[in-house]
Amino acid sequence: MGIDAAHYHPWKTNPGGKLGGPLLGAWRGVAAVVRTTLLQLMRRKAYWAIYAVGISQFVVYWVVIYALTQLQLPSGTQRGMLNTFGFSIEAADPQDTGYLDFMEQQSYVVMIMLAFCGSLVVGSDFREGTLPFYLSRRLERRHYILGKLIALVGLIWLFTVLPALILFLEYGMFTTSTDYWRANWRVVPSILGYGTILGVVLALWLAAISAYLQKLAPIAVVWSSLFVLLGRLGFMLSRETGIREWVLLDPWKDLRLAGRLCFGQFRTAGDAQLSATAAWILICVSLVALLALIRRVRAVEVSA
Amino acid sequence: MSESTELTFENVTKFYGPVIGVNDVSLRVGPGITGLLGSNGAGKSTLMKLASGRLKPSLGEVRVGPHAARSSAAKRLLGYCPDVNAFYEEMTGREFVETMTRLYGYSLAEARRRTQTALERTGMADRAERRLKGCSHGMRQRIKLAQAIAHDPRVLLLDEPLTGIDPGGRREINELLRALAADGLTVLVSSHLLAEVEQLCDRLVVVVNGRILAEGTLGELRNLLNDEPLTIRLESPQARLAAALVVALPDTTHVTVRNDSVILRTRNAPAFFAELGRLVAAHQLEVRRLETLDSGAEAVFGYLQRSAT
Amino acid sequence: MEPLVDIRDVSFAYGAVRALTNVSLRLEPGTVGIVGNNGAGKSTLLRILLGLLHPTSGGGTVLGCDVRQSSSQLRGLVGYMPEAHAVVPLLKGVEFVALSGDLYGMPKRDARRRAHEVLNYVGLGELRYRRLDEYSTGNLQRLKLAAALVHDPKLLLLDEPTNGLDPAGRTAMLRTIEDLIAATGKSVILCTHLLADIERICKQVVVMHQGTVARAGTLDALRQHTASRYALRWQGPREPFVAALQAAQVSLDFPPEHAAVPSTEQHALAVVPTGWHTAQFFELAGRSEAVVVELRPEQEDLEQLFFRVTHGN
Amino acid sequence: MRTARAFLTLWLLSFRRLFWSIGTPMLLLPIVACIMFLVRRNYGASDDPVQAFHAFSMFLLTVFASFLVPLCALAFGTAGLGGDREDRTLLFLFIRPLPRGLILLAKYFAALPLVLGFTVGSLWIFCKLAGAPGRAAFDAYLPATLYMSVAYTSLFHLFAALVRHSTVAALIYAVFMEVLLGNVPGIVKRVAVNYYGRSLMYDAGVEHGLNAPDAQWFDPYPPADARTALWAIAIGALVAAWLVFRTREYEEPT
Repeated sequence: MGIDAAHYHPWKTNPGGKLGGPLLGAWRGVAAVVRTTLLQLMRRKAYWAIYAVGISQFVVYWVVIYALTQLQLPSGTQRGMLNTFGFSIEAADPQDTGYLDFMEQQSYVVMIMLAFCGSLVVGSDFREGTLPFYLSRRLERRHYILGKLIALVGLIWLFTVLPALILFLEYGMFTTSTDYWRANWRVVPSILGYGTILGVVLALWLAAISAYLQKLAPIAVVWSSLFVLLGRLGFMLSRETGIREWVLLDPWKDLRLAGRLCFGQFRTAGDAQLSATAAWILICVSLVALLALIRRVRAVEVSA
Repeated sequence: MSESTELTFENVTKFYGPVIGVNDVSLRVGPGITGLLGSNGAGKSTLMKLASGRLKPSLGEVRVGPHAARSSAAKRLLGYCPDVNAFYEEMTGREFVETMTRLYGYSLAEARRRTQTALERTGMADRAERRLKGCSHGMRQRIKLAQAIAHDPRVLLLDEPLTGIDPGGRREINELLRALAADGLTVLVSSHLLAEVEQLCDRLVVVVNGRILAEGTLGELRNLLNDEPLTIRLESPQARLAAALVVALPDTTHVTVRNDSVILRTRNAPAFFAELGRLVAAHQLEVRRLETLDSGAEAVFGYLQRSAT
Repeated sequence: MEPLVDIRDVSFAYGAVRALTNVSLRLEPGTVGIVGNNGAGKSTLLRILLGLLHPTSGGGTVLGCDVRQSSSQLRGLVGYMPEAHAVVPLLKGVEFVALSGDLYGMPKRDARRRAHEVLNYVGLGELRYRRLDEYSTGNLQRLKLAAALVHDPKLLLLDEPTNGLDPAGRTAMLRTIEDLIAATGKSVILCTHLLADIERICKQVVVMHQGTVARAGTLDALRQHTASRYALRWQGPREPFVAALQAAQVSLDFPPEHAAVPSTEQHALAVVPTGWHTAQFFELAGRSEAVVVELRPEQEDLEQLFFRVTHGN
Repeated sequence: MRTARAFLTLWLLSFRRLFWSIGTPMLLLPIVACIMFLVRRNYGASDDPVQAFHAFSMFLLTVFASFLVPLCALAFGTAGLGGDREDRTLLFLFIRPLPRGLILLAKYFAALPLVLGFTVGSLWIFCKLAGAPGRAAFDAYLPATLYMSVAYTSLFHLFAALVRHSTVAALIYAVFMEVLLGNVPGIVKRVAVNYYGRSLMYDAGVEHGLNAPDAQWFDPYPPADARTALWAIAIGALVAAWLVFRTREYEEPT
């Protein structure tokens, strides 16, 4: 046996360890794409720098919640501080917007990070001929797209949903009874809902843009135009013309309104009216992005 | 035909940080085709980059004719066909060669004329209107060659020009290089495909671990190996007789007979072959096949490599 | 025995560009080399055999799987080593090979275990924990071979496996492939411009030309056999020996001459008259102060075969 | 003579490649968005000319100066030299008889007209569309636009000469230095090119009716000093890039 070590060994399958059938095999492929994509990102130092920026905000919220539940401050001060961060002092007040505010603020960091990772995660597959490698295994187009999207959504959740849920747990733990969790259980599906909207929409848009533009500079130009320029223009238009609908030009605003739809909380009544339109805008643009992405992947399969 | 220009390395050493790429190399490359042989990482590419003036030697001097390799005067005398497969992809082959030629400062008409000539010589004249992005590997290699010869250089450097070329293309490029060498050009071809270098080159330079191990014609290199034992196979219906004859020769060792063939080793190949000729003629031995099992550039290279380490 | 490949009248066009025209091919299990100039349709054929592209017309089977329908099942039986760089940046060697296994549908742990095994086999044992960015060309080629072997396929499709390798790397790669064939009886389809590789490894050859199969069959059957031709190499002066041979009715053919340096060695192709005794070569050489150092009955090699088929000479 | 012709060829080559690069259509997207905004908003129809000038100036300050100008420089500034580095085509230039300093200058002067063309051109279009307030605004803000464009272009060329992934570096710089630090109150914002440009714009705009900014939030630099600072950035960065590019070896060991 020792002499034999250098020779080729056929694959001796463990019980149940064969190549999966079409369904199982494809699922394993998708999981591998997801794992690999996340791994690639985490090997980049720039990613950790951005994650550190993102998580610093989480630390602030953590400290605030800790301080407010533990310290005996004069009640006026405490109430004021809590309100600044969107939490209320009464354990069971359903008007908490702290989690929502937190996720909204996190999404700025998410946007910057996505601008950087689009060319690595999707663009380079197209630019350097890695896509044919994926597709020459037992992966179909749809599995590749699905895998990349899941990875991107997971990445976005690492910045938003996960820390928000941790904050929710923290709040409940420090109030020493389970009342907080019981009274506010609706927060959890709301966080998940907002996270899903944020994840799916951003992932689809980024994947489509990166598949066509591939390199960092053009991706950054388009991405920042979408999320910075349109926001500023929409804001000025709505303020100067007095027509509120103009704010919907801003994808951030749309995402935020859709998020508030999940939480059922709006700053103003106007926001509540706009939120359904905002959701429809997101759905339509995302569908266009998905179709564009599929088209692009198909083109590579035939030509490369 | 203008006068010949030599490429000279004088005690050249090149470091990349702590890594040594080329270690105290002195070399003169004159007209004709010289092959630069070495395995990956032996320093071939570094020598090419030094000769083309893209790198500055850490120690020593590289000259093209009388000029330092990094001077503009040297670059006018030099044509370079790089190994990287990179282009301005959106251009057509003709545009690319023409632009590259104009960077020597030719007028538009002159650059056009030279481009046309270069494309004709590389067999691309009728296919040069295609965008480089859509060109096959072989076509791209020829375009690279065309941009290297369009300004009539006196020294031509080719870094792995035959990698990935199909058999038809290989034949044509070899013919072109021979024609250029016949015009008195100094041509330096780096390669690790030994069989081709053997066919193409007048002289060989073998690089190992950043140093020059040997240089000369293939024959000269082979003569260097005369001290090395050589394995020879002789096929004959009278194999036993043949074996008995060669065993008697002074430098023969390890004679084995299997069916119709005799395999033997000799320590002195020239003497062996001369004696063998006489014996065969004298005994009217029928020889179906006589060959050296470990000759050819590949074997020479292998020997040199082994003796270096 | 089930044929390895059995396709009939397969055509493929990229838009208006026809890449393959009515290709019919039947190959037995074993080793097959595909040769052809660029644009002859080799890579299109490979992609059709792999089920990546569906033929515009025609069809057939590979390893008994229909190339039009069961492409997922087919790719589970075939290991493909692409020509392109095609690695995932920032991964380590073993992760890349395990990823390949995952993508073939292997269970995750099996893929990981198997990745170590095949990496050892192709000789990358010590490099497996390094990042792919640090791999040399030769090691990348071995890595891609490992990635194609990971799920123990019945058939290996190798596209230019020795491209860019130095002699040592090339020999090692060819040895690995030979060993693999000998030890496991896997079938291999090898696609390369280096005809010597095919001659060394493959029993069957497919010569492609302008989108069609110009010849297909075993190499021995395709070779043109010519008796009474010898390749001759000698040391010593050229003229007297040549004259002596010509006087003895031997017609000589010289390979293209090198430009400058006169060599001490000469070689020629000799066509001998009937009743020739090979000892005469040595006799004539001895008289003209030449020493014969090589004498080989000339056999058509793959390169000559290729040019005869594609250029008609 | 031959060198001059070669230089012109390289300049033309670089200019053409940049002009037809993907950056051009991508930049048209935000510009078209701004044009649509201005058409919809139509400052010229406003009753109060001073108020209209102020509103239009705010558009130029928040959208044009602090977003569009850096974006234009980003799209063309690193792409010329950095693109050649990333695509490994730089070697084709290094083997021609052109001094390295001239290669850098050719790249720089190829990018500069494009950046200026896009910034000045879009400023001109915006001012035309704005009507009455635009006429005064163009003359008032043109110098600041020119200064900023040149300074950014030089800076991004320095990035391209220094680091391999110059686009990443430029983007990080643009996001963190220009957007984040450029907009925080206090003295920190002096690291941003943008700050000096906007100081000049405030100085030029106030006499036409732009409200002076809240000094707590944005304390403008004196115009003469701001001009000096922008000149210093432009020339300093270019000289640094020139020095780096001349001596550096853009090769990796194989």
